[in-house]
Amino acid sequence: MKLKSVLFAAAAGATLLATLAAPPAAAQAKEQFFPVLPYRTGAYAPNGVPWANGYVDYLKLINARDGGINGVKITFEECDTGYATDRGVECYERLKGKASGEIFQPLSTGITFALTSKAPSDKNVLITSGYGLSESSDGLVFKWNFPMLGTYWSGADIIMQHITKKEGGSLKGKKIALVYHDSPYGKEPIPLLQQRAKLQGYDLTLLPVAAPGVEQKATWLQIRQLRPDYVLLWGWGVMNSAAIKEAVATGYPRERMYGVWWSAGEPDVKDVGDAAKGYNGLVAFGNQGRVIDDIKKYVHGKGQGTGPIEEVGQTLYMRGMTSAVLAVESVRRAQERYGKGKVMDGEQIRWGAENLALDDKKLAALGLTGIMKPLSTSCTDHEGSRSARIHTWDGKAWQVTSDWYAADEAIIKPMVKTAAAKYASEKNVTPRTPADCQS
Amino acid sequence: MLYRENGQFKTSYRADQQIFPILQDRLAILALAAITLVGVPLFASDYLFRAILIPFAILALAALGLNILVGYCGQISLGTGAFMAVGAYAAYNFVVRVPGMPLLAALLLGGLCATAIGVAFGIPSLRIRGLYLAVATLAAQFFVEWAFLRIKWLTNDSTSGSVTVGALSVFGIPLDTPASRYLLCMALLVLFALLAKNLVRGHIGREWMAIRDMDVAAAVIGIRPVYAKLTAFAISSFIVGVAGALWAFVHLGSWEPAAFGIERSFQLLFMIIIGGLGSIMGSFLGAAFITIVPIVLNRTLPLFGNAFGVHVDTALVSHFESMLFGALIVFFLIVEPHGLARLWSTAKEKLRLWPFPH
Amino acid sequence: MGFFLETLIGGLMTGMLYSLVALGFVLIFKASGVFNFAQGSMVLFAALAMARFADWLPRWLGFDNRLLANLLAFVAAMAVMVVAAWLIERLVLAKLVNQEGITLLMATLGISYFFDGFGQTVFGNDIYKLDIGLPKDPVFLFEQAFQGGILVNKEDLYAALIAALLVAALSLFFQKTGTGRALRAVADDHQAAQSIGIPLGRIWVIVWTVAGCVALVAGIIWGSKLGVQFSLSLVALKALPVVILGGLTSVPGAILGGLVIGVGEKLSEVYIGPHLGGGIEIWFAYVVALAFLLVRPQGLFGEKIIDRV
Amino acid sequence: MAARAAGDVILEVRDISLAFGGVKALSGISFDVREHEIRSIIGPNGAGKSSMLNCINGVYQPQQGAISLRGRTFQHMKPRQVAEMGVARTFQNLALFKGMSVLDNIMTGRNLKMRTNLFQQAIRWGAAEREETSNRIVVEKLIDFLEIQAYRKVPVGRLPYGLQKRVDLGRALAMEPQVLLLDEPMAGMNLEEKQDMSRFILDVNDEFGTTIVLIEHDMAVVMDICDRVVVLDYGRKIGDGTPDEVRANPDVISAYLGTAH
Repeated sequence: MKLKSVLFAAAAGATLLATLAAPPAAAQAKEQFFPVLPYRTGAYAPNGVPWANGYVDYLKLINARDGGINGVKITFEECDTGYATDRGVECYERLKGKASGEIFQPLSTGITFALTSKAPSDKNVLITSGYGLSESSDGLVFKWNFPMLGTYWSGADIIMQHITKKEGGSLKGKKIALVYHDSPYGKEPIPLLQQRAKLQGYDLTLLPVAAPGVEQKATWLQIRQLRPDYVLLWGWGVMNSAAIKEAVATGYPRERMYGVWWSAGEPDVKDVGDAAKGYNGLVAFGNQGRVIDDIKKYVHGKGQGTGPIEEVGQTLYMRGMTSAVLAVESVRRAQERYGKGKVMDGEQIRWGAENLALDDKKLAALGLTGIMKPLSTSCTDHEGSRSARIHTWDGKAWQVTSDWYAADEAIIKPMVKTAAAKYASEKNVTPRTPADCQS
Repeated sequence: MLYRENGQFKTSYRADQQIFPILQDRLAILALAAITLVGVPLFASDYLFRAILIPFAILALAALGLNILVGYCGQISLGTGAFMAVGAYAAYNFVVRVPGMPLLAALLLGGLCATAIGVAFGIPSLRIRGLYLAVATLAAQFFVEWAFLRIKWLTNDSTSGSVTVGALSVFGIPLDTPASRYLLCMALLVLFALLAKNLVRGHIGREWMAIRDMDVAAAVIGIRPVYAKLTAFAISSFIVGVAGALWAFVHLGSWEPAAFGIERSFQLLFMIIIGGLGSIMGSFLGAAFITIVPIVLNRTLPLFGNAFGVHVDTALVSHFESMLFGALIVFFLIVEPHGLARLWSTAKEKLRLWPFPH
Repeated sequence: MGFFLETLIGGLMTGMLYSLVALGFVLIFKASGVFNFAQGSMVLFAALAMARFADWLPRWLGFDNRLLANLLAFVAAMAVMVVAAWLIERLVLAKLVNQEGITLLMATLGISYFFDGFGQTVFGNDIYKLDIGLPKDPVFLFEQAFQGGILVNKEDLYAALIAALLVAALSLFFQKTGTGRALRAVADDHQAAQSIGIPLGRIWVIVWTVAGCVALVAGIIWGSKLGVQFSLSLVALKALPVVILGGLTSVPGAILGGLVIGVGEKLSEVYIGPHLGGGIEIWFAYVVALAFLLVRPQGLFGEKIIDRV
Repeated sequence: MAARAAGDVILEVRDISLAFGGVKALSGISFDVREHEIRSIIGPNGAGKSSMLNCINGVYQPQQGAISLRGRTFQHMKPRQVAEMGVARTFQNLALFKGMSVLDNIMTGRNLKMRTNLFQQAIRWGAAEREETSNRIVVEKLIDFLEIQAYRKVPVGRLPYGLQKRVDLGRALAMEPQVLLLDEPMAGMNLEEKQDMSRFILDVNDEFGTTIVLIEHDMAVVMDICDRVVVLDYGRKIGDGTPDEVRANPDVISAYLGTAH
């Protein structure tokens, strides 16, 4: 009897193994596969979910509205990373076999680090819009990384520009405090802020908050004692709302707080409500445009919406949607060179991503006017566009309260060069020369 | 009929003391070795290697180390992730700071550093028992995680605290294909499993188990608790450290302290519970189980969902996963405290009698 | 000076919450010898239940009154926790009677994973607002004595008060009532307790219910502070050093330990932290507890263990 | 029972006092044990018999008094030292290693005799293997002696009580002790098992020439097999001498025998 069950178990196990060993189904003709690495679970789910919904909705839109990219249908599959590096790697390994060359957007600096060393050999493109390694904007070293629409260094730089402007041009002797998520993500902006501190003569205080960032009382007591002129917030998930609440509790003026784009979304303020009024954050795109209506019409209208419809147009949703735009457009661009209506492979997509030229005309055609700034990548610059605005929470919604800023190349470029060089030597990567860019 | 040991008489104690006293087992294990080391590399797909086989091999190694401490010596540790992290970052430092440091040497040195830390955090076990110790080991977990985030020197001044390693090679053979990496991990796994097996069936192993089962009696017959416990901590964290280094170098290639968080510690603990405490075999089974189940769920659940017209999204899958694990842990603790390993041996018992029960 | 006092007070108020959660650990450990690792997940689970019911009930029953909603939600969540406690006793503890502590600890690890998965499947995994009307704005004391005055976070103050009340109530319940005495009897010796006719099963259900209630209150407090979301399950980790510091079996130990750790980690973060680069809160408490255990393996008030052979 | 040639003192306990918190377990106990004799400690429950052994073993540290073993005197002893000086011990309520087989339990008794280091054991080839085998031979002899050949590979947990007691004895004998402390070796045995056990004890005493200190409840057995008796009551020594002397001692009668009958 027991033997039977054991044998049965063995058999079951064998079949399972068989299913695993079976090579993942290769993409059919005329289908471009897009892997999706969201996190709808874990401590960061509240922020991960809207991003993922925006990403997926746009892919759905392209199929529903345009019937794919020049007729090439889009297929996609999700694999939940839970914001954990190793699960991210596992998901990457699982999905990468599905097509010859894909675009991965892990939405996690940690996972990005891990994939950066794998993507090149697998010929997979890594688009990290608004996160990832700041130095990876140097396309000569990071052939397969595309930190489009601004890295953390660009973000930090823009915030500092804005603050400088508010202070009438000089930050000499001012006190700036950075409250950051104690992880590679949170640490990314530090070098730039230090660099600018040297140039502008403000003094910078670093206040790390242990992940996930629920306990910040001590941090904010220090801030209360220090009385900095501005507090920069580099948090993610619960850490953001916790920080704002502590700020309320210690009576630090929200008007003097500036969050990176990951710290200035709806989930961060929605359950703080009025108390968060005056809190500022970066935003890299607008939320009014034809594409929004299209998504409501073609996707949610047909009951295909991934999340609740109210979410469409929210900050993190838009970040996800624009990330999808970048992915789709990279493929479209590649098709322009390698044949419209064909399925693109890794090398081709990479070329597309490296030669993006989204001018106002193209953006208008895509219904992205007022949402995205024009963006054009090259093999020396994988970032494309490094501009953003400040928006402010009025207790109900985010209101844009500044014009567009562009990050200061003069400061960032050299930092990128040195950092990229260090990376190249560590991983013994031989940088491309501008000459062999056209390969 | 096939699986009979009668007729196989042991003529020497030595013969009786070998790892697999039964002929069929020896043959089976040889066959298995042949398959894993020769067959698999020939036929497995890249995906199979990188998503399943390599993680399995490395985690099995870590579980093996943890099992020595928890399963054999009875000293529960919730800080395994920390020791893996030490192994990984130590190995990394040796590689970047010592020019021309060979990979294997770096791995082993990483292991040695883990040993040092392990022993340091093992010292409380001489005063603290059971649950108190379990909680105390969390100190290691959190402290080490913090240290690698904060102390720049340990991460070679990388601004972000996360580090990467370049191309790997062993004895001049580049590890560029998944197969080669898999072989490296497997080779190490087999090697350490063999050494560990020898230890646990040698007298140090008996001393560990004596401490685990009845420490006072053990002391009375002349076993030094200090020595037994600290050796257990040392050897355990050495193996765990090497596993950590492998995880970082071979599997991730680029990592941050979060890769060795408390979740990892729990995961390994689950592996040895499900696999079987105090069993080398168990470490393997447990690791296999915990690496494979989530993937199976991810692949099958949505299909089931569609079959019944329910949309199963990724969130539901991973929630279900943690539910399942939770339930399984409890199930095993209640029904089969010795885990899969025991099920395995009962299966063999049955097989001996088959096809004539009793 | 003023700053020191602020930190101290802040620490005490946080500490009070730790004490509350620690008490959950201690009660369960005394009564069933289980080191309940699932405490944190219970906090999350209870908070989720509360938040969601407060949101759902008005819609189902069609009324609009925050207070009423909260009250009903509290009752509903409580009921859920009772059921959970009962199930845990039936399906897990009853099957693991007289097992070693480590086994039980691992079992609760399993339970906690189950709670996390189940809770989020049923109640969702977004961030939920839980408003029980705690004031958020700070108050300033002794403004004349210290420049800037001493800041006290009202919300924390109320939270600490609630926690203190519950702690007091539980201690009383444990010391005075008949059930409390029965609990202590069980704690001292299972067999003996059974032999004089104390039904172990029921006692365990009761303790786990109490622990569930503690979790619920802690969940509400933290939930209204941080919003109800997954991370709540991690706050309980901070109560672990409290428990080993205070001694697994001691109610006063839990309370005192909580305050000590609360104050200790805040002071350390503020005064030592900057020199070590900050963020030391997370391990400092553990190291303190560990160092202390080396001197007194049974914790502040725990009983000394004598080997009998 | 023929009185054996009593040798010179091998173990002497002088003025031992032990207390847990306020509770006095032992107060001012002194007695000696001669080489090759069977010495027994008797007394009602809670008289402090086991505590006495625990002091000799170094499990408890007495607050005052000294123990001299084969000429060397100690205030505090570590269990390890005691073991190295050839004192073995069985336990009142079995302290076997539940998770291990009979063979391994007894092999563990050989741990002091095994000298190979970790690395030799890890590789196992050569020295470690030889050592393992040589000790295995000794253990197998004991297994034959105790007539438990059939149970070699059985986990001790599965054995009946009587056999477990034998394994306990076997583990102690594996240490090849000069002095063997037996803590109620016959507690909870039926008559037959008791007789077996007595036989084993006597054989050990004869064949291996082991000195035996025996704690026992069962007066009958004690009086039969042992040479001299110490009587404890509430941590005090109330009698010491040959079985007959002790039988005659009025304190003993009132304190112990009185209650026994």
